[in-house]
Amino acid sequence: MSASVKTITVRYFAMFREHAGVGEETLRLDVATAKDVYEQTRPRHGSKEPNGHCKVAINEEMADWSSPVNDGDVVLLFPPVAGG
Amino acid sequence: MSASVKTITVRYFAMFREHAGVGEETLRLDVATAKDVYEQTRPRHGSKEPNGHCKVAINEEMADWSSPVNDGDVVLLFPPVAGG
Amino acid sequence: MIEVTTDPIDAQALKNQLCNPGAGGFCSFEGWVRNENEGRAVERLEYEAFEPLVLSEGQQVLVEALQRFPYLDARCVHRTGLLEIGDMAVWVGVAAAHRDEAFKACRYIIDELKIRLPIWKKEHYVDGDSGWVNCERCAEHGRH
Amino acid sequence: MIEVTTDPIDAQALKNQLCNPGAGGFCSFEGWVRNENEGRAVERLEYEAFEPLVLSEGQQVLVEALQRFPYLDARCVHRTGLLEIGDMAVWVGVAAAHRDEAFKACRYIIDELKIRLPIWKKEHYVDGDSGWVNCERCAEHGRH
Repeated sequence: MSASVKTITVRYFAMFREHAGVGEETLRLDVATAKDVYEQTRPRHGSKEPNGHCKVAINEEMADWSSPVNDGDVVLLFPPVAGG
Repeated sequence: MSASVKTITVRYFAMFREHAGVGEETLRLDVATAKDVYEQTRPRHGSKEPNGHCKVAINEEMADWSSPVNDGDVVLLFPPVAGG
Repeated sequence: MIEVTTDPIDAQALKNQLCNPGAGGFCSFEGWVRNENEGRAVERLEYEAFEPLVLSEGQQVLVEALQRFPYLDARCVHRTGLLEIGDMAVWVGVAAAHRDEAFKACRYIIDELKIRLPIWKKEHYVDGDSGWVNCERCAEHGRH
Repeated sequence: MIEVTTDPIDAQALKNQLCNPGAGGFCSFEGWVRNENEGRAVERLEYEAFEPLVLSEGQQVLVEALQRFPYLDARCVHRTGLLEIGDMAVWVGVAAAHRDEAFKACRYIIDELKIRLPIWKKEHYVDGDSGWVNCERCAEHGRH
């Protein structure tokens, strides 16, 4: 899938949310994959990590960074986890 | 230590006690080691096991089957254990 | 069965739910908030979770554990919000016919939960500083 | 610290004794009386222990576990007498800084206890028969 401008709702968690100052925002982004969303929102979530250290979900399902994103998708960006 | 006739108090546990019909008895035995006590009291505790499957204590301390027994010792004969 | 809660975890009540006349062994693990991490004195912890995916991914972990180490029943609860030293952050319990499956399944579950579930932990240090665990250098502005 | 008791084991009270602000992980194992062993339906169990040596040998096991898997605190209680299906026969709890030591020490302790402590278990079967576990063929007269 080639990149094209889409309306994407991005959700930020933990440190990403604190950096962005919001938990969720809807953006117009020129993206093809989840990785593109992560990279293009770096100024928002502030991550200096490679995407491989983080996880992503699309519409509440765990996804790969190579997963395509579609117009209207909700993309959840997860910083490195630390349960337990 | 060579065998000689000694006064030994033998304590039986679990199946050994049930077989002997008593928990403890004092016997005059011609024995040198804990193993000798085990072998000579077979008709009492009824074990058909080799002594290696069982354990022994002398005067409330775990002992080896080769441990010497002295006149007046208390020898505890333990059938195979099954805790937990 | 996995749950997320802001209430204190009642280990005894959870264990009672695993009673099973065929169970000969029960193994549980509890994660407690401790007063130190990597040399820094910790005052309290704050846990954040994205519950829908904690539940689905957690359920997947329980199923994997069942396939590897057949158990009779297992439960897991993770607490979120602000926790004090000594508070229980997570409870995992496994009842099985024998102890080997109980231990191995319990260990598998907690190990996977820690690396796969969308749960984040912010440490509040005694010196007033704070930081997200595993993430101290992962955002431009360091600690908050 | 190891104990032998004829009273029901209170796991919650035992766990509370292991609270430690430096503990990040707690692992416990409970042995429950189950309704079946080696294909035979079990009605109840009877445990017999020689307490002085259970205590000294049990203490030795706890020390060995501490040397191998440094933990903060550990306790063990074994119940004796007549137990019904579902009753707790043994409880082992270990608090440690991290989960790895907690799991490994707990497993070490229960594994060693089962083979080293002078404790015996008589199974009473649903069919009215009974037998000493590990010892069915070890005395001339078979089962009693």
